[in-house]
Amino acid sequence: MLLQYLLLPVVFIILVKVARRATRVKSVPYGTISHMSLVPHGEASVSGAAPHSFGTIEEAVVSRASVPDTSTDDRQAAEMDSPSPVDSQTERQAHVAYDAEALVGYYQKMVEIRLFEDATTKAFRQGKIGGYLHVYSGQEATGTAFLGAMKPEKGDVAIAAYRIHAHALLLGAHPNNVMAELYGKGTGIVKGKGGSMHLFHAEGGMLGGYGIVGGHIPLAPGYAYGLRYQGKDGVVQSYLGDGSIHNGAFHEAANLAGLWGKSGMCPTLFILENNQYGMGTSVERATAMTELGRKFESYGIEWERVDGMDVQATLAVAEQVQERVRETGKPYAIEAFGYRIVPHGAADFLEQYRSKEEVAKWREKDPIPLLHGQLIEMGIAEDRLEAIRAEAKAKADEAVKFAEESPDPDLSELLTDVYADDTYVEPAG
Amino acid sequence: MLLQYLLLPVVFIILVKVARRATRVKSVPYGTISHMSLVPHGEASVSGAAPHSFGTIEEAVVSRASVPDTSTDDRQAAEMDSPSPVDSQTERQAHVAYDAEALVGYYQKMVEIRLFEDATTKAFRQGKIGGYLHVYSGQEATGTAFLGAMKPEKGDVAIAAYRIHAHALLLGAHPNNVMAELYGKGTGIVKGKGGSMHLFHAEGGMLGGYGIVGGHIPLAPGYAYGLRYQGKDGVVQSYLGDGSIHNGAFHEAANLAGLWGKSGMCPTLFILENNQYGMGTSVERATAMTELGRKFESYGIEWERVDGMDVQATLAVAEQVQERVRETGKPYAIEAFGYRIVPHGAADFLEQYRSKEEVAKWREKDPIPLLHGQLIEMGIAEDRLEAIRAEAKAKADEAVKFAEESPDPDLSELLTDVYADDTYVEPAG
Amino acid sequence: MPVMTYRDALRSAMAEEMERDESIVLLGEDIGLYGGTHLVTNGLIDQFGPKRVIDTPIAEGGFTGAAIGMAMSGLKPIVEMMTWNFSFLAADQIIQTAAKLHYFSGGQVNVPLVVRGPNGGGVQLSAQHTHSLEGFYGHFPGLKVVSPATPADVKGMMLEAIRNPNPVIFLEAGALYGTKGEVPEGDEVVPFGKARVAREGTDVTLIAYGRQVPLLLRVADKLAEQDISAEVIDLRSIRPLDTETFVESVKKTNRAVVVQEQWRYFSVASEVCAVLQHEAFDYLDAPVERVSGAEVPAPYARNLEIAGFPTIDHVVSAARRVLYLEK
Amino acid sequence: MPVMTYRDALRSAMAEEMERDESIVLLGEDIGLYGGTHLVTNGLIDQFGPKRVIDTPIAEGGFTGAAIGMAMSGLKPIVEMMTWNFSFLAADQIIQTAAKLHYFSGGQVNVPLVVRGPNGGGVQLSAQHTHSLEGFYGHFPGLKVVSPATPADVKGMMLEAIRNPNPVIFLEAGALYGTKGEVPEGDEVVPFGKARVAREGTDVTLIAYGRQVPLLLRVADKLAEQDISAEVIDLRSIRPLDTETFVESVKKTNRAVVVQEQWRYFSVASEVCAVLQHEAFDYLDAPVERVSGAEVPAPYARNLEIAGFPTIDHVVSAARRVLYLEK
Ligand SMILES: Cc1ncc(C[n+]2csc(CCOP(=O)(O)OP(=O)(O)O)c2C)c(N)n1
Ligand SMILES: Cc1ncc(C[n+]2csc(CCOP(=O)(O)OP(=O)(O)O)c2C)c(N)n1
Ligand SMILES: [Mg+2]
Ligand SMILES: [Mg+2]
Repeated sequence: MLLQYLLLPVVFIILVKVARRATRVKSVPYGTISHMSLVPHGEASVSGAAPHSFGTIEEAVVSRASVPDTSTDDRQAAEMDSPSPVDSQTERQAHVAYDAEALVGYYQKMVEIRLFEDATTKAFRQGKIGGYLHVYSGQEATGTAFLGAMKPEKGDVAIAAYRIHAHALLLGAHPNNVMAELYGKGTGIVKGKGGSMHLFHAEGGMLGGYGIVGGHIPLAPGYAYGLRYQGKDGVVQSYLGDGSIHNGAFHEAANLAGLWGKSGMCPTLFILENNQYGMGTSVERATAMTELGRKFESYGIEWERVDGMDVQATLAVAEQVQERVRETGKPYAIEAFGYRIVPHGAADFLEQYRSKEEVAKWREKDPIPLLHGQLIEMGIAEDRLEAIRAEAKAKADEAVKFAEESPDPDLSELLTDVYADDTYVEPAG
Repeated sequence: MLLQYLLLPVVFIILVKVARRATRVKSVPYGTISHMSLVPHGEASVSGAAPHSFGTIEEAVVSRASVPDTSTDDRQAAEMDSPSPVDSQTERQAHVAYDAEALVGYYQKMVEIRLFEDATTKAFRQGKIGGYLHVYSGQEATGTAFLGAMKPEKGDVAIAAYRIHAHALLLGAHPNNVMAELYGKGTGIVKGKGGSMHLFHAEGGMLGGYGIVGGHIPLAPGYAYGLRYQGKDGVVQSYLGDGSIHNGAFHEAANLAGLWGKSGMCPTLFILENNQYGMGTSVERATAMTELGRKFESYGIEWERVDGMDVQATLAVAEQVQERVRETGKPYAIEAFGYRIVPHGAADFLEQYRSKEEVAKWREKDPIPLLHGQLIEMGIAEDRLEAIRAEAKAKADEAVKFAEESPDPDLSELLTDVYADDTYVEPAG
Repeated sequence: MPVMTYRDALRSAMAEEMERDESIVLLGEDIGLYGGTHLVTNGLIDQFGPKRVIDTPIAEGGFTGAAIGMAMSGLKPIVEMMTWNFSFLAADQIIQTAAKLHYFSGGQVNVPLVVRGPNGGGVQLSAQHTHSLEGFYGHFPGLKVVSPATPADVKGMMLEAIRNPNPVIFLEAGALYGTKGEVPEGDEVVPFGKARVAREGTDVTLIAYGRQVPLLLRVADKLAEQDISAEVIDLRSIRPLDTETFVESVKKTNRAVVVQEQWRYFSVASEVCAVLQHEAFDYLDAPVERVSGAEVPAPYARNLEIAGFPTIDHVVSAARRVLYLEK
Repeated sequence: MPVMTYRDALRSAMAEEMERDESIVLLGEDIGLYGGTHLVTNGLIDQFGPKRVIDTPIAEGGFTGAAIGMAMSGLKPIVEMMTWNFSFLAADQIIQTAAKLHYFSGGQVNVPLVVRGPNGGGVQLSAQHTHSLEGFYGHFPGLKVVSPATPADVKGMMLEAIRNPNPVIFLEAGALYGTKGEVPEGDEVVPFGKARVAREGTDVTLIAYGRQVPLLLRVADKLAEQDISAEVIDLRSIRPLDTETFVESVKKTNRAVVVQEQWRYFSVASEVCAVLQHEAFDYLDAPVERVSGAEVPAPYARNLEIAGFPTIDHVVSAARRVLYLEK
């Protein structure tokens, strides 16, 4: 059974490669990140009319090499270019050759997230959202594919850090309640108690929402053990950032996962979102061994790298690895290689730590315009995509309206949910 | 300069290999660990008369494979047998072909430590030593060689965990003061305040002595950075156990070391003493990736494995890697592969977690009888070795006498050394 | 009632409850094959197997975090800190995750977790291995923190701890593992938040928890020889703290001494004094006295260690001070 | 005297001292290229270079431990905790190593280390990012713990912290970074262990530290309107704790209110009450009142957060209670 599973990929990989080459397109430059940026620059008003195209990874690497830039970037480009261990060792199957219609669905999800994030950023600037705000813009291809591969009916869950609005939305949280949470309203998804960093939607398998870098990683192998112990078939997705991998919590958690996985007791899919920065610290200013996915090898965990900017690339592996983990009960790791095209948080305005050029160049790879271009090439009408964007915008607007009109939490809420069993709280004084 | 350094090994390695093959001997079984065990079983009274020999690693592996035993042990044997990465990648030089006279000196050191430990164990059983007591018996080949490679005049220091009596002694602490410390006396090396786990002899470069597993590891890269920052030439040796490597503190420290090493600011020699157990937990019950030295690769740190039971093997690399680290300012790691032939601590009497057979088999490789046999083969008279043992025994006895006769610390010592600048201590109440 | 040691009472609570409830698992270093460093879990791996008695690597933060994940998944994990001294490595998981998860998830997630192990000093383990962390963990809302002193309480409170749907910090008096006492048979839960009057008296109230409770009983004997009748209160539960029991006692005796081996500053004794001056202001005939550990990291030498902890003499003296019998 | 912000005063103390003393280095997350999350270290990397202003990976335990090693080697490292909320990950290094190393090495090793960063809440950072850790760290002998409230103090105490040969926990009032005040020029060290009378008064003593000090000054204004003369004490130093200054004040006013945003149990306010009932027993005309943060993990919503922290009204009320002007 397992063996069969391992052999299948060899057959199907070529199909996918061919399919992807057919959609190969050239890249165009990108400026802003906003609603307007969801189609190529200057194209929004001439929908679908002008010729435009988006680069595949291989092409992007080549064109980048000719642009003088930081060595950083070249090294990382080279890394991205190099085959990931699984590609090179065991060629894999892509279960589904995604057709245009399916991709339109993903486009819709990605646009919804992006426009939601644009709305949160605006509200933060207006002072309507407090605390910290970390948006997911530019990473949609990863979350959309992997969270989409979850089977909540089997008990699958996701545990993530604090850049998680998308995770909540994709797992079925209503945008109104998510926005209301950011506004600190009583209708918020966690009653206004958590804010941007602590979204939970247990019903949909979204189990947080944690603000201490690295702190949430150990929860995943434990939850995964719990599932198998109880005879359940679920898989835990554990999202982590490139910055968190240097934290001891990662090391201890990954080691436990590898160890428990030996007896099939740890169905954990680690999804390392390498957006190349942990706040202002680039990967190579954080570690001497910058091939981050390789760090999983220390724990006996197999891994592979995917292009986190291209939803077809993430889709090509997501469902398969999710099912692999389900079947084996062993951890597996994905390094989704991308870039944080937005500031770290809404308050990171200086960005002294990276060049405007570097950011601009990566914005050219923004996953949403990339997919947009691919869809146009596939013959989807710009009108239809435009309608999707308009609908998504309306949803985001509606969420803002809902949040603004919602009441503050009742003051009595201050003292509830401290303990699970009762409403007893120690008297202050 | 560096290049030259890297090329030299190719020439000399053969000499060493030849020399070691010349001393190849067969193994004999071992029973107890005590003064009597310092020469092969049954040989003490017939000094040098009977034929006896000790196995090299390769032979031991072969003979072990024929004995039915835990798979654990076989796997580890196989690992030990496999060439370490440096051996296979860049053959190395052994600066010194150790002659018999030099080895007699090492024999003396190793015997001194062993008999000191035997005395501490006895005193612990008599209730004269309190707290925890972790002896170094069986690991002498590692400490003796590596600590011997330190150059205190250049500012070299060692930072270790709690199994450290040997480290203090080898770096020049007087056995009397070390024993007095274990007895909790005012003449103790840290005034009776620290006990067995917290020995310090700053003068000799022995900087502790720490009881939280993993907790001391981050100190080393920091100290190393400090040395280079101050333009000093020293090297920091960081000792750690196989159990500690799964702790987050190791991960964070090793990552810092690798990172700072990129600019030559981290002359740290990690010495991982893999004695196959962290208390009752064997390596493969602690991690899925049991080739522990490889874990350093995650941090861009080069490493190699040495036979930690054979002082000729440890000597063959110790000085060279110490100087390599000094020259490059980069961290380097040694996995000294051995076995804890004694209980974890003096209070670990049940040893339910391993078989008597396994222990007995490894005791056959006890580094002191091994060296003893080699020396005899080299023509050193048993009388002379006997005299060394007798002298060492006298030293240990003298240390016990000193400790027993020393006064308790003055009660006023309770309140000193809390702060460095003054004797102010908050009032209790 | 059967007499058993503190250690056996503790083990029997876990074993009995594990038989009743399959969702209970144990995690910790060397709790299985080794038998537990303090033999608290000895034999449980044979009884319940390695899936329920899980030996972990030396990674307190990691396995405590994993236990939180298990708790979220529906299990009831009991984590052993080999000693509480190692829990600083798990402090982030305990304080930042376990304690707050229910709150910041808006009540969506529960963390039915017990973290247990020996606490306190007294056996020459020196600075890094000697801590009494009641105040340290008791500071944080979201946690329940207890510190039982007798075999009966350690059993009854462990039963409560396991059944409690919240994270419980279970601080065992390591030095008392071998002490014996009567333990009610069966399912006798000791609820949290209820102090115990360990001995009745009329002249002075002595207040402590954990290892200092038997000390106070000996002090009470000493004081009785001097015709001083001491009431001894065992707090048992640190969070929630039962203030009523000791306030009532002091309203009767008008005098109090609080004893702890932890350091004085920002401690349990600080809080007890603060409560007493507030709730029994008009009843106090003398300032409340405290006897705490010396304000130094714990020393190794036996004579220094003894000098650094509360002793019978220290407490007798303090009691005599609040009675204005000495200065 | 020049007027500057709390943030600038803090930075200037470090910069001036770094110019005088080459052995000082800074370590922390994003303190260099990024400019410091709260801009406290902004520009220092340009002035002193990356060997002295060291950006670290996100590994609080590791780099705090490394800083201890640096201190042992002869440097004087200043570690930035981006916020003190992350320090639980470094708690083992701070409490088990830094605080105790001098003691358990029998005085052979010193640890001249400063760990600094913003502490306290107030800007909707919710449960995991809102802590006030004076009592938490202040509990441990071997540490010095301070909590300056004004630009002058933050500068003078940072100078003292750097020169102090011990590990210093430097808890900045994050919410006050932008507040301005006069700062003496040059080398004006503010010694540890000395509280400050921030305002003199005769009727009631208000005691706090950090962010609550400006709050108390506003409370005193409010009380003055009601003809109540309040004395305001700024503790500044938590360990050592200057008990004399506030005890003397209470001997004069006979009444006290202690205010803190940290939780009530086992806290600084607990200790202040314990000291007062002991040292000013005969002077107290009313029980000391406390105003602390609500016993809950910090909530995110603005209205809940405000309700959970001490407010002017809370403190005015408490002051009126100790004056028996209200119940
Ligand atoms: C333990 C800890 N240290 C520092 C921080 C502050 N901080 C918040 S996010 C962040 C960067 C994390 O980077 P990464 O893991 O790459 O995630 P990304 O923000 O890129 O999604 C830092 C340092 C924190 N929240 N927790
Ligand atoms: C953080 C921490 N957890 C647990 C312990 C208890 N403990 C002391 S030694 C030890 C085993 C360490 O094993 P290893 O690192 O292999 O060193 P060895 O004893 O073999 O020399 C353990 C678990 C501790 N001291 N610190
Ligand atoms: Mg990142
Ligand atoms: Mg070991």
